[in-house]
Amino acid sequence: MSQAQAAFSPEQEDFRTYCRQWLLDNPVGPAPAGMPSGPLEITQSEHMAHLQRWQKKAWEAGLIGCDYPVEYGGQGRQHCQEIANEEMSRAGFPFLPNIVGLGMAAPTILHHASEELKRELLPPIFSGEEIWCQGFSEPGAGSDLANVQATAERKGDKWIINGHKVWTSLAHFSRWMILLARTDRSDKYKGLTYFVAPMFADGITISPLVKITGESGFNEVFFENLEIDDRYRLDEVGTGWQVAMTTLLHERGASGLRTPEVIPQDQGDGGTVDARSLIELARTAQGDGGPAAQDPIYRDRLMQLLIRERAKSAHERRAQVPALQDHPQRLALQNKLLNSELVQDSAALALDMTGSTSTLAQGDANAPDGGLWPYAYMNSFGATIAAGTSEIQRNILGERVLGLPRSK
Amino acid sequence: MSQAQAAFSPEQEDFRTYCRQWLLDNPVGPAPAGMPSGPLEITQSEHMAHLQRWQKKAWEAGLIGCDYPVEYGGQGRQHCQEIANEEMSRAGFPFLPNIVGLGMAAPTILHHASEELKRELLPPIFSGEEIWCQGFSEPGAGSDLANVQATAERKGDKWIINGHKVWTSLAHFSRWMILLARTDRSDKYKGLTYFVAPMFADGITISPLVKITGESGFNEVFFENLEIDDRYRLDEVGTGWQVAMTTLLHERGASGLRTPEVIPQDQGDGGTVDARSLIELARTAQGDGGPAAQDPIYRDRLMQLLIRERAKSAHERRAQVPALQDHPQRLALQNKLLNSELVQDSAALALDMTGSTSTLAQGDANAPDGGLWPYAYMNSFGATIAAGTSEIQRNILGERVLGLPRSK
Amino acid sequence: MSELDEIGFGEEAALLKQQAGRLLAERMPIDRLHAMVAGHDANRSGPPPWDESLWREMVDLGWSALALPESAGGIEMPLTAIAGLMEEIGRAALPGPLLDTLAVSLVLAEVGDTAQPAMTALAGGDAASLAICDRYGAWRAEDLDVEYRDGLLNGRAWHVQELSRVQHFLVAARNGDGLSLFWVDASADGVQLERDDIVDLTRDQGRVVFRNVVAMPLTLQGQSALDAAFPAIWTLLASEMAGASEWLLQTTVEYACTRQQFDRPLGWFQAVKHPLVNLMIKIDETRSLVFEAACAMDDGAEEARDLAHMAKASACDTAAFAANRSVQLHGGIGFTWECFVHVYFKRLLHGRSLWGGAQWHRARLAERVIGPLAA
Amino acid sequence: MSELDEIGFGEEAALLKQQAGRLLAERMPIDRLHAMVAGHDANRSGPPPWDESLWREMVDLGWSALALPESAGGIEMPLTAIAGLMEEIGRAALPGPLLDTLAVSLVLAEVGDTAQPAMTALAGGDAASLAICDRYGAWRAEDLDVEYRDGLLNGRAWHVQELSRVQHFLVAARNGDGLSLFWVDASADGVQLERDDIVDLTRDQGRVVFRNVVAMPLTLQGQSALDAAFPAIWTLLASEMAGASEWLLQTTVEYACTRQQFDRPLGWFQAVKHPLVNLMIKIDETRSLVFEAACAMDDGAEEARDLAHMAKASACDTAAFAANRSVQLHGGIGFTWECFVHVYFKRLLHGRSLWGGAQWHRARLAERVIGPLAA
Repeated sequence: MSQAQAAFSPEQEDFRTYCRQWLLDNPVGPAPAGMPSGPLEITQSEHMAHLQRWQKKAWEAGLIGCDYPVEYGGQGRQHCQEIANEEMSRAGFPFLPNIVGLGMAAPTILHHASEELKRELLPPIFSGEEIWCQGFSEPGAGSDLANVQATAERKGDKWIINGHKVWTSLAHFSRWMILLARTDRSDKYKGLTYFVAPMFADGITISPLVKITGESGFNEVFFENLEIDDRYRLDEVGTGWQVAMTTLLHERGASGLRTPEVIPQDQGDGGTVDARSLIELARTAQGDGGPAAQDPIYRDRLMQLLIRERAKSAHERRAQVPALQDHPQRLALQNKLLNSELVQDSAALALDMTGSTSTLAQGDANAPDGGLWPYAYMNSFGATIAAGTSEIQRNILGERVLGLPRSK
Repeated sequence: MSQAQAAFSPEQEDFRTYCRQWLLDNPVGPAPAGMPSGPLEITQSEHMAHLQRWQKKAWEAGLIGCDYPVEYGGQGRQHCQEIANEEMSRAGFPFLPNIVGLGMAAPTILHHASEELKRELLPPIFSGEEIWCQGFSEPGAGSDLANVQATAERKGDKWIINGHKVWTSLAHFSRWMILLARTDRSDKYKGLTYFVAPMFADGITISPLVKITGESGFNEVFFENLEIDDRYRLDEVGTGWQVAMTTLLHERGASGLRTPEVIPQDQGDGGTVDARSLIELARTAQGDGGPAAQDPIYRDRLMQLLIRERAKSAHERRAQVPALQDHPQRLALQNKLLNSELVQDSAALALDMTGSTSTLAQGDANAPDGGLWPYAYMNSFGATIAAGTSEIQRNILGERVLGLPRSK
Repeated sequence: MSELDEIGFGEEAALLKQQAGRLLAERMPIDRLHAMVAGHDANRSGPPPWDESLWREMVDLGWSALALPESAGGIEMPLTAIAGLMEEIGRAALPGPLLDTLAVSLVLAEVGDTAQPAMTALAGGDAASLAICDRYGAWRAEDLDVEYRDGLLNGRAWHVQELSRVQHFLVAARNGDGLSLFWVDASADGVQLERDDIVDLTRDQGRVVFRNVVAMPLTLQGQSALDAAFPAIWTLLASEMAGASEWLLQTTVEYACTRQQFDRPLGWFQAVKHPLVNLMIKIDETRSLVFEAACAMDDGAEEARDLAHMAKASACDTAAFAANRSVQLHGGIGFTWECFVHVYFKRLLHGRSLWGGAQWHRARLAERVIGPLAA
Repeated sequence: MSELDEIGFGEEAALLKQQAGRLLAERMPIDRLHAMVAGHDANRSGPPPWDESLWREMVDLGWSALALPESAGGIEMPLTAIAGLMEEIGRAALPGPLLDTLAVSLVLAEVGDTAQPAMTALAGGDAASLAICDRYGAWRAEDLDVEYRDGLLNGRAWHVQELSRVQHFLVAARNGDGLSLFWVDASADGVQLERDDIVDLTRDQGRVVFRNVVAMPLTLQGQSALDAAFPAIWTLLASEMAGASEWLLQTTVEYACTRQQFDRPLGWFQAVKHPLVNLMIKIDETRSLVFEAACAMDDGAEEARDLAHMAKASACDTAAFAANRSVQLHGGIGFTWECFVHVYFKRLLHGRSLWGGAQWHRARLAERVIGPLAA
């Protein structure tokens, strides 16, 4: 038994046994054709419906949201979500479509919403019945998130929302949005307030944006006098920036509360962007002069990526040993940057290794791994740009962890 | 005949023939033992004297300063210095010790000094009889050069200098210093004035600094009430910053007036930091498992450096074709950055290739190429730091060539 | 053959480059190009769109005959001048078979007399493309899928550029132990075109299938004709890629000067400024090597082949860096079709793998400079 | 053997690391170390200086016996704990034979009964070093300069660390077709020490020359004993290098927070901030791999050897980057002995090439993970 497993509590071990059994008893049937590779790539209702069905089943079985209190749709467990995640991932369970709801909205609601809202909004997030999207970014507010210009004007017990949000993944499937809006022009940071906005109300126009890949996947959302109730405000007026920080902390995976998620496993079919898939690819891929796996330069580059990948998973164990760290957030805050750049660099290596065949698109019969790699490379920029670009991540790490002076 | 040579004028061709003949007629005899690899590494008077003798001979023959007017010790030629440089380099002529005088002081004096000073100071620069040093940097004025705190206070026809300069190469051999001093505290840039300071006067203390290599090579210079005549001021009071820009323009090799210099040629003895030497090194160097020249990874890295090096020399031809450039300074301003980083990366590669033997110091009988490489690597930081760090060079390129907003 | 000036890039070359820059900016500005190619990407049926009338105009200007010998009715400009033109083609990301027709001309010029009819067709304004690669994009005799036997070609040529935009193919086929070259009309009996579905929106790539196609070898020494012509071809492609990379640089610089974040233009931040400078440095490396290589070829200098490997290796690395950083530094908008960066991004990734990637060219260079790898 | 806690790094390990950090900060702060080693560098005669009394104290604390089996009078701490200690040694750039004595212990533990006398010597407080390398730093039987024949050792062992600071050498010699290991006293007849003149100011490296030295093999299976012990040795060295890299990071961060240029602290500039962050990321990569590798070894996990290759490869790259950037970001002062960065710079460059560089370790890892390279 490895030490990593020995570190789990008896409750966790029991829960793992339960999860494993449930997953055995509930095998996932065949999926509709053309399933996307992740939640942000969902474009067809049929795919969404399939994934929502399975999320609901897993929630009913207690595998999703299990570390949340019972009254909010959880199970009141401790540190069990990571177990459920591991088991679902291992079992090849379908990925959970409600990614914004689970990873961003739920923890924010838990920390900042009224008791009434928690009881109302959290259970359908876990069950997957209500899909969520995020309304932070705007044309003029990307890295400079606090520059949000969408306004919320108070009118009695209501707020009137006007403005323009962009890069809104899943907007067309969503029932709710977490929304950052300006309630005061006189102060950049203290002039923001955080709401949850019903996407089913009048005054909302959703218009798809084409991604670099040519696929549509996210949207622009225009608000024109959308009226929302004051009860949909989270925390106080003017505290939107602080509330948004809670959201981002969880999005970047830097919090203690684990997000329910299924990591697609490499099933030897080259469907995942990881070192193992790359090594498999290298056994057949070639530009000129034999497979990449027999080329010392590619072997070296493959090992460089494998080492980065393995170090990233090794961080998890070391993060639990205070004596082996200099700063409590030092590893956690690297998470997003490491993941996103590793995927980008891995896909880039795959393009190099596949040479001329890297020109072939998804759908071309001769494309290596079905054309995964050029699309993985293009999509990788989503992760190095969204939720704080890699440049912003480096500012954060330099300032919060190393204590260097703020660049802005 | 290659096109590059076809671009020379008849005067240049005649001059080349003359140089070549003179160099044939005046073979350089054996040098004293332990000669350093460049002017900034000279520590012993015997070496300096040897080099000064040869500089003087070449000047008398008209090979040094030849593009300067006759009345300042030159020959009044046009674009002939590059010919002399090429021929001296090719002939293996000793390097010119008066590097600061030739490369920085002379052009600055030419552009900014009085007629009287030009006639007085320039000839002994070219002859090498008077060695120069540079007094710009201070403990608090490195990259932020304009932050100079050494003061010059006017007292009648004199100036009283007080302050502390650092990284002053050749100070202990120098008769003159180009000196940037503060004459006005109220304006950072307009408060600077440029002088030439006699190093033989009272009020100067020179104290050696130990370089990273363990060698002494440059110095701290302390001024305590040094009195200098107002005639040693260049240009107007308060224009020191502009005058210093002339100096730096020439130091960075970005001006049209070619500095007299001898580039040490690779004589197949591995004495130079260039791709050819690296390739020779690779034929014998090994960590484990055969010479680096038979290792595909090292071959690839060697070719990457060779390509950078060859591109750098190819810049010279393209720089002469306006139709193939987008900005007149775009190539010239890259010069210092390209050179210094190429040397650093080349030395680093040599350390990798030589594996365990890279631990051996200069003087160890088993050190590859006599221990050149670890010292070349350490010394390379001189070039990536001095005369505007690589970071500052990138600011300059981004701002002046690409037109990006100023970072400071 | 026009006279070379002293430095290798004369007035005629400068005028050609200027003319090309003006024509393309006017006739195929990026918004027009984007509208044209974006429409196709949605359904991907039929050949990818291009502006054939602009191509005819370029042919009338003589561009497609620039690399043909004067003796064959061509213009025989110095390679430096043609490389200058290709830089402008790259800057415009222009779809069309110019590079390929030039490449075919360069090979034909090495073939000799038997190539005369083919050269006459090109001098008359036809377009052609190389059909020489195996499924991995290489062109060694032993790996080719196309075989010549008993007067007939059979097999499949892969990674053929501008598939449906050309009238002729220069085909490489195994012939006994060697590699022979053939001139085949796109409309000949037994020739079938299979289109690849590719990422690049500006090119038209596919396979040419030969089924008992009647053909006569242009030359039995196909490998040496290709070897002799490829340095010039790599140089032209490298120049095209440098031009496209320069467009990305300038476009990203412009965005960085206008886009404000944290009350500053993006380009004020060193995290944006320094990568852009690094990109400029890489582009200049490629451009100088392209010019030096072209000069060396015009001079017949021995170093020409080394320099061509350097130019293409450099172009590949520059292209990869340009594509990567220009999307990243554009931020969210760079990830969408709201800006045009993606067109160049895809075009450069394609060019990078065409006729040898960076690593392949460096390995060839190493063989020449260091010596062969011991087996 | 002490009990492992659940996660692999127990209270005892934490205390050891803390104790070491405190002791070294007090007894060998960098200004003291610098004064000590700087004096030597001026003339380079005699052995490089170190603090032998501090070493005796470390021996008394049991540190040199941490990797010895309890059965041999050792302490047999988990490797995770020893790696934690080595991180502190690296942070202090401490001269002395701790790493080498631990390395010898690890090999001896693989040898078996015949190693008992040697282990007893170490348990008694003696220091030892590996004398196993050829002139290129490798240790394959066929390349070794030292040969064993007729009961006598002859030849030269290269790159022996801590040459004059140890009482014993663990010697590898060719013995017929194989590699045998020997235990030789530094003072034995026929043993001669030749000091290297090295760049690193904190180590004492040289060659051990054997002239008809009477010896008996500890084991004929020397290669497999070395193979079995090296993963742990690489891990300890990697940990030491991570500690030294961390010192450079923290020191450079501190400088960047205080040094002002353009009326801002240096660290305000992204051109300074981002490289420091990149360095932190690389250090963390090394540290996590070190810990994971040590855990795997303590567990006897199959992945241990892979992880050790990863840890040392990572440590080498981290060290190179740390050394380079900390000098550069210190600017002028970093280029002098006015600050202490150069001591770590040199120590890290040395460690980088010791017992396999990054590329070598990745090639070994590739053989295990991908499979061997076809000949």
